[in-house]
Amino acid sequence: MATADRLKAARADQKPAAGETQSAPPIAASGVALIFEESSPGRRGVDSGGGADSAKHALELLGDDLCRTDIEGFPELSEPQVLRHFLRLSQLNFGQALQFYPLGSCTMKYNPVLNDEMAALPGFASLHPATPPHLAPGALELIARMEAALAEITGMDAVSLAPAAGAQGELAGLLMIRAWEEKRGKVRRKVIIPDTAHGTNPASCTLAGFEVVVARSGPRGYLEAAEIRRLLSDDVAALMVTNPNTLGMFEPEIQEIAAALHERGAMLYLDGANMNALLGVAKPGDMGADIVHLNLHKTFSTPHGGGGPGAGPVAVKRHLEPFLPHPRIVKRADQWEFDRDRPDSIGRLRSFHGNFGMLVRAYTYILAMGGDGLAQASRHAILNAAYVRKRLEAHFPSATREPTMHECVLTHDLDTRTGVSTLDLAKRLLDFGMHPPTIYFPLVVHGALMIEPTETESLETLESFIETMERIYAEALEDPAMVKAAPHSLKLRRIDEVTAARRPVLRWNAR
Amino acid sequence: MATADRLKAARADQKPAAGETQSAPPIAASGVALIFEESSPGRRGVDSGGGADSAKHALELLGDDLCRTDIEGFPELSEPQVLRHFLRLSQLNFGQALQFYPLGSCTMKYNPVLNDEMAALPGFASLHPATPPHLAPGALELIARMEAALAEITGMDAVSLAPAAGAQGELAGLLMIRAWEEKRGKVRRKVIIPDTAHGTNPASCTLAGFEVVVARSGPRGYLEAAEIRRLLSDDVAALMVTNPNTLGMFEPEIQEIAAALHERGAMLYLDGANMNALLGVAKPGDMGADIVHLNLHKTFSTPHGGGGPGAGPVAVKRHLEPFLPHPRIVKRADQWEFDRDRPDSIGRLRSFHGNFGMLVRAYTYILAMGGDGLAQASRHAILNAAYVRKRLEAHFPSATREPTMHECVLTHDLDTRTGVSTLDLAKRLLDFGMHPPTIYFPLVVHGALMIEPTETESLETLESFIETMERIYAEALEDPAMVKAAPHSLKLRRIDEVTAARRPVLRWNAR
Amino acid sequence: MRFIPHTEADIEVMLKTVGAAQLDDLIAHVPQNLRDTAVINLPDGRAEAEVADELTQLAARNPGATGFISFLGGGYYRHYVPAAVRAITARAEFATSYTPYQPEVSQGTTQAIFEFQTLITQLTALDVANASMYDGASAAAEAILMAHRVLPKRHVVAISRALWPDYRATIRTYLSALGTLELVDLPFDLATGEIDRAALDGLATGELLCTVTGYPNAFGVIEPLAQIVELTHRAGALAIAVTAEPLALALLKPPGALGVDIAVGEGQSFGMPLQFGGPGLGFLAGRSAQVRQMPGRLVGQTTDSEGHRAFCLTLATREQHIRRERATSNICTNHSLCALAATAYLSLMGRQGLRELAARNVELAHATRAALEAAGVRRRFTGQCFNEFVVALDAPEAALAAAERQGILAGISLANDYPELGGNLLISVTEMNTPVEIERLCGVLAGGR
Amino acid sequence: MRFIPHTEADIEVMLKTVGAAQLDDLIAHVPQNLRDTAVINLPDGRAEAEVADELTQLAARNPGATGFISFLGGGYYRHYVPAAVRAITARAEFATSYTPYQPEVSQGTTQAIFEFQTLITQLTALDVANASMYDGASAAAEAILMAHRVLPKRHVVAISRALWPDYRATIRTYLSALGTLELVDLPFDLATGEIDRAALDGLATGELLCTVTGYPNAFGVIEPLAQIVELTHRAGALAIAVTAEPLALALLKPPGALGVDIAVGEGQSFGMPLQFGGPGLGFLAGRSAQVRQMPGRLVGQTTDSEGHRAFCLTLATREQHIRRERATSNICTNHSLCALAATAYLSLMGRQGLRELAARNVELAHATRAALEAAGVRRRFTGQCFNEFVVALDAPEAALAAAERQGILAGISLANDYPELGGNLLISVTEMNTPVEIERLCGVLAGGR
Ligand SMILES: Cc1ncc(COP(=O)(O)O)c(C=O)c1O
Ligand SMILES: Cc1ncc(COP(=O)(O)O)c(C=O)c1O
Repeated sequence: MATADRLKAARADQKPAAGETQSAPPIAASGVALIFEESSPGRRGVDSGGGADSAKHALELLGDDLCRTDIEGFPELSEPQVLRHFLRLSQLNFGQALQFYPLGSCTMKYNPVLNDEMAALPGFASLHPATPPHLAPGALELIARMEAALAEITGMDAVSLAPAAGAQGELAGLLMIRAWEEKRGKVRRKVIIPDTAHGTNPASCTLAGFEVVVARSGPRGYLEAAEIRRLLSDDVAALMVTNPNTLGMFEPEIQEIAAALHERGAMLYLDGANMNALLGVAKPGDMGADIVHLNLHKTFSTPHGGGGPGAGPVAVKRHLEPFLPHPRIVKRADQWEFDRDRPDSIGRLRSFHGNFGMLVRAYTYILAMGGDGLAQASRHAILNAAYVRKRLEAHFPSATREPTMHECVLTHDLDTRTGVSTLDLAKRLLDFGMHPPTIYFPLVVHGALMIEPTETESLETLESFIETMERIYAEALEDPAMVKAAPHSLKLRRIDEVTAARRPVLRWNAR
Repeated sequence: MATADRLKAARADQKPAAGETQSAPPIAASGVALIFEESSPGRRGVDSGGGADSAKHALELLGDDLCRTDIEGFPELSEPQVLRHFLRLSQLNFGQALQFYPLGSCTMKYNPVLNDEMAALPGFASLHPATPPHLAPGALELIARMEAALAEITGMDAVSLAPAAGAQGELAGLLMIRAWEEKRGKVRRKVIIPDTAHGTNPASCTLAGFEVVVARSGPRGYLEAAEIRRLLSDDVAALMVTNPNTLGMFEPEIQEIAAALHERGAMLYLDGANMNALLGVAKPGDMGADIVHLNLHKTFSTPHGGGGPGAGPVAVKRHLEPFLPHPRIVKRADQWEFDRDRPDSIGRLRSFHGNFGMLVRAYTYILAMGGDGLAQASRHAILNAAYVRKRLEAHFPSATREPTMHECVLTHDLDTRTGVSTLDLAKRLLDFGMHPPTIYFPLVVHGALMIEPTETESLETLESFIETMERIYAEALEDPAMVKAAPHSLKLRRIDEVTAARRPVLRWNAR
Repeated sequence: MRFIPHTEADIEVMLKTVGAAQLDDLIAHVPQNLRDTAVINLPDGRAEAEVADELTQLAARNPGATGFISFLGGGYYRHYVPAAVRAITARAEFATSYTPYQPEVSQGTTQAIFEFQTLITQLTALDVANASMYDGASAAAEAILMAHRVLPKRHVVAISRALWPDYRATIRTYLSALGTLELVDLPFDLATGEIDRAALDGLATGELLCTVTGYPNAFGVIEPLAQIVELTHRAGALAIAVTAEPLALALLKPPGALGVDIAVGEGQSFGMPLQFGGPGLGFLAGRSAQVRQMPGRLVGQTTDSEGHRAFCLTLATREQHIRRERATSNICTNHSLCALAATAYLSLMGRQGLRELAARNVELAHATRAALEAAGVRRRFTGQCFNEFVVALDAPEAALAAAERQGILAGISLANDYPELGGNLLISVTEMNTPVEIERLCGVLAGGR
Repeated sequence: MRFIPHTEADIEVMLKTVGAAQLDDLIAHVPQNLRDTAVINLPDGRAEAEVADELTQLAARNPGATGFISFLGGGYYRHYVPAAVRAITARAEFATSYTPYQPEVSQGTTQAIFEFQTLITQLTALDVANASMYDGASAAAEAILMAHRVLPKRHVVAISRALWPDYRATIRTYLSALGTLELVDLPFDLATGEIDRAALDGLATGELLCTVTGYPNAFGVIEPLAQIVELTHRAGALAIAVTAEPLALALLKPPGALGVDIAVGEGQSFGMPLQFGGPGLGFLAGRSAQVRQMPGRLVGQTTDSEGHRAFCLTLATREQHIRRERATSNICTNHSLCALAATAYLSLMGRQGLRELAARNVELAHATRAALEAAGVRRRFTGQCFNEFVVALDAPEAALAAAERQGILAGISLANDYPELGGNLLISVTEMNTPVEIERLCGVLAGGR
């Protein structure tokens, strides 16, 4: 691009933001151009040792046939430009460290800074996965301690830290059920899943080759043992259930359900995404769970990172231990090693040893909290959710009258009264510097607002959220159009997601 | 404070920011309460080992007489609150990494990320200053290499890295002049300083016990040898001059001036704050300087930190070496040591060995740039300033018609034409996401705008600045009231600095 | 409790509001027997300094991390990570945000992903890339599932044996439960280290769903991808290329340009530390026509209500939130922050820098291979290599042990995974290896050959 | 040139605009002879990885940093720095901003400084604190100059000999040039380690400008500050207290409450790493009535034009920008980012935590002193101590060497600076020292006494 064009492109995306008063003219851009648009031929962000000579030599070594001559459209920027680009991009995000982020089912708790520093220690960060175990005893020891800690926390017998996220933990669990059954000679084809379940549960079932049978929640918002008994058959391999469920309710009949399942030779898979309610309160193992997965990026304070990386350890009862995925470590002659001799294992879910960097963070957190601290965490998480539920009940009643735990699902009548939807409420919250709750989930609640404040948020923050919700309710009655047009205070107005899907533009193209 | 009061206090500072349209009601706060206002009795940001028992025991050990019983008003917050508080505060700042920041005389160049990582290496960061030198040879080696590099860059013979900032370097230099003269038996009382000088120059003279004689810049903006000759007497100890001067001009007669000074037994102190123009272009040593100080936080890319810490090494010619401040290192038997036997030294300027952490950063930068890179840096800095000066000349003419170097000082006629002042222009620039130039300095230029773009800013950025300046010029003609009321787009409007000084409130007080 | 802000007074106020006398009243509805056994038997919480100390000690007990000269590769590669990458991913706004479900306050994440998608399409010369997968191995498995959605009637999956063992194992796991797909191993040519094209020819029938080829492969060999694609396409099947060392794509002909339908791989080389193998970054790219069969998230460009450009998650109908059991994948949380690291890394390296770095890897690896040959250490395969190659040793275990005693991790023995390559060692050479290190490697392997 | 963005094309466009043919035309006005000799003879620039490697090697050559059990203090103290402090000071918005001359885009910095000023007033029990000084030593010197502005007719400055040697040296340097002030050493009592009050009494005349007392002093002894202040005030002079270990102020009676007029000190203990001695943080606090005589920057509270609270630099008339040669100090760039670190640190420690940490230091130091005495190592002074104390050894150099051989930095010998304390060792014990370390110290010193 010629300089002038480049300059134009770089500014193309700049948007005049309004001044505070009507009389003030639009002011300059806050939008950040795409990295490709900030690029200029010949600009360098690194000084590489070899340089152009090296490149020529390599082409000779490999031969023209194998080689491309350019990476068309690839960015060309200086280091300061790259840094500025991404720092400015970062300023367009909300994050838990900066904003209240009560996203239900996501456990946006504080991520201690120390976690990241520990993961960055050269002894962990620079450790190649193929390092012989006797040269990495610290890493294997950490894995062993982490497995033991999660077993203790969940009341299960064995833990695999391999899965990269909750959904992969689900897959691992379901494949173990299948492998166990195959080992016994026959495979049941069905898995029961409640209608309130998170979408990954049915998706994982399909991936694992199971057919989903939907269980209806009872009128009081929980799963009744009767419903499970109704659905049980010799073709049902398991029930997959989140506890507390996605309404935030502890499943009161979970033990009865477990018994019913076991009686019919089926297993109980517990989705542990809501484990932040259960630390030191009730152990999945004690409920009768055969399998539970955890999301370290929820309960154990590893960062969400705008969508990962996370880690989704899976914990099982003794009978499933042989089926756990690779890798497994064993202690031999006082030394941890990888166990290659596991004929019943479901195999690998991914390369190497799991998201080790996330394990370091979560282990750091567990040491910091301790057994006592974890138990306190759940109790305070429950207190926060109960408080929000209670204080908001006038205009945002709970979807259930039963006690709830670390989150609450609220509903409202604004859509029928004023045409203001849950989405509008959510967008208006952004104007007040708060991230909205999870909305329209679980599917069974009309216009659901699923609020999970977490234990690391202060009473003052909750109060300010409550006050804001009340205020928006009042605004919706007074000036519904304004609320429907929210957000008003951000660099961008409401974003058109429909067009994005209708005419997908999924990459930048050089003009 | 009771909970309710606390909550109120926490929100007291929240300010409804306007929506984009007139009809949108004010939205919630972006202001951040004071840390004291976010505090709540009994809240903890650390888990301390000892706890309350430890505290009681210590009081017993020391006795009531020696001890206070509380730190009244001290903050009480959880770790997540503290982090959020300061991260949110950070969002209220502009910074070079994020914004164009052409602050003249300050050299707001890119601060490479690697610098900070190197300073944080445990081998540097955890090194106690009283460590025996034979257990810190790496640190002493770095000091030695840094001294050598700065000597080479400035063309001087010896360097002290002790001064904490430029102003302390000035003090060191002036004290060395005094010590040198005392050694020769008589002390001259005067130092000549040009009218364009930075305020620290005269202030340092006073601190060093000298009387300031002001030299007038010539009609073309530089210091004429004739003026110096006119002011020279046997009571003049030195001339203290910034080169390039604060108009951005290389002092063309500097060599003649140096000769004149030396002839009369006076010295040339060169303020090296503008060294970013001279790297590989002209060495102070070759100009005849006897002393030069550098600001590592300007020329050598260490962070400005919102006002320090910096480092202000001082470099001298051979005859002044014996007078350099403590500490000095010497190599004895192949090992670096601190030299305690320096009878002529002016003594200490501070404790320990200088701002070592800043030296690590600057040395990292020097290695990255190399001799060739530093020379390129100055040339590109000069190019950038020349380009801005040229492109803006229609409405913002340069204060001088002479060639300028790494910065340019511009003026304008808006105040007389429309009543829009330089300050108003500066505030309006903020609306466009740019930090203003240094304004009203040097004092000799009417309504000065002192622009130093630095070499790390791209042509695109300069273009966007130029365009914005032109736009503001047009706005000032069209709608001066709007410009005078700027900024319009920030969380705060223009800040009342007059009241701050008239009724000083310099600390928070518990109500 | 430094992470929990509640004071005694706060708790009192809150309990009163919710009508409880004490915290445990709030969990009274949880069955008593469960509560009775719920105590977590772990040591009490500790001060930050103590925790830091404990972890620092554990980290120090990994001499393999920093105390050795290393030639380990095999799917994870030692590359320099510029400090700016860390500064960017450390930003709390990036690290502590959730999946960008509210695009108005997630433009940082969504734009960065859009840039990531573009970079991957540029590197692979394909039309569309997704927002990331867990890693290269699971991305390879998902690519096969995607191929199956495109060609649902076919069922033979031909997988190169010269694909990394972990990748093949992962694919087996992912496909095991479906029961509908038949995995067939494609043997490699023992001389060249490339896929045995005759064997592939034999599989090229109407049942063939896809071929899965390493590019470069697990032996570091650059497969003749164009020919493999041709054979695959001749059978009407889809060609999947899998790259574990994506730096190679800066220099090699891109998969898309050679006709590959789906390119996947591991992005760890692009700005992620080794971290004992994770988190890394899976990437997956394909053709526009098949975008609705793609797994994983996608960010698309759109506008806000005033017409300004904006970015948001899109085509979510493929995902479990919408289609639940009919989703294209179960992946939800992916590796977004790693994709950000890669985006920052690639932006810093740039169009020239990345190619030069790739070239430097080639130079060093080829020089090492030549030096080893000169020292009498036989190269195992004739196929061309990027930054990794296999040598044949008489006593590889002894050689590895000897090297270790000299502070060198000389490579990865292939004996475990490839019995027929018992004496063979996979050696990876990157820009992190100095000429002196290479010399020392040659010395020890020539001695122990 | 990874830091310089100009491409060849950019340079061409720009040169054309400014009417130059090549870059060096822009410096043609610089005298030829200067340009001829201006080449910088340093090695060429290097890639980031190489630079990182070089610095990492230098850092590794400081075994004293991490390889030893340490009891070094003497003005810089080993304390744990919480990770959150680093995360805060690393924010580019804080680190890469200039002095907050434009308050509208500097509220982060100005509010943090306002908070810092408040914290320092709370710790010292004084009215006003400035935005920071370079370090404790230069702050002490500036405090004397401030006192001189308050009482311009007096000229005797009585400085405790039990003030850290570096501080006394710095004061001498700062005051040397003025020629108007007379420095008098206040001797210390060889038994207690406290200021010799009789000597002070002798100096308490109408010529006395101020007294300067360490609190605790260079021997770790907690001076009877109230009595010193009384003697000082009786002479109509100002009392200056100097604290190098500010953690002590969490537990000890604050200087302001004891009548001190100006309290200064070193803030390194509050969240700054040791860094071989810098940067640390000077602080300076005084009485409201004398605020216009204070050196350094001040941030004040004000409002914006709509009445919302805001903060800005204020009372700048004291500074060189305005008063040039009549400024209260020449300090310009101060230690703002260090003040931010201290603000973050103190906020984390909090009202209870800081006191508990201070108490822990007292406990450990007293326990160490007692254990040493039990092992036969005499304590040198009877005066009470905070976290540092002096012991008398027969052969201190031999003891230090023996300790070093056992991996212990046992303390700082006072022989260089105090000939009369030739056999004496200053031992600092903080929360970073474990009971095991203390035991080992006792073992080695008891052996080498
Ligand atoms: C209830 C539930 N189950 C499963 C998952 C999937 O976990 P992940 O996103 O870690 O794959 C989630 C995550 O949102 C969830 O909330
Ligand atoms: C010309 C000049 N001299 C001296 C100084 C003082 O340097 P410092 O702020 O590092 O003390 C400055 C800083 O702004 C300056 O611009």
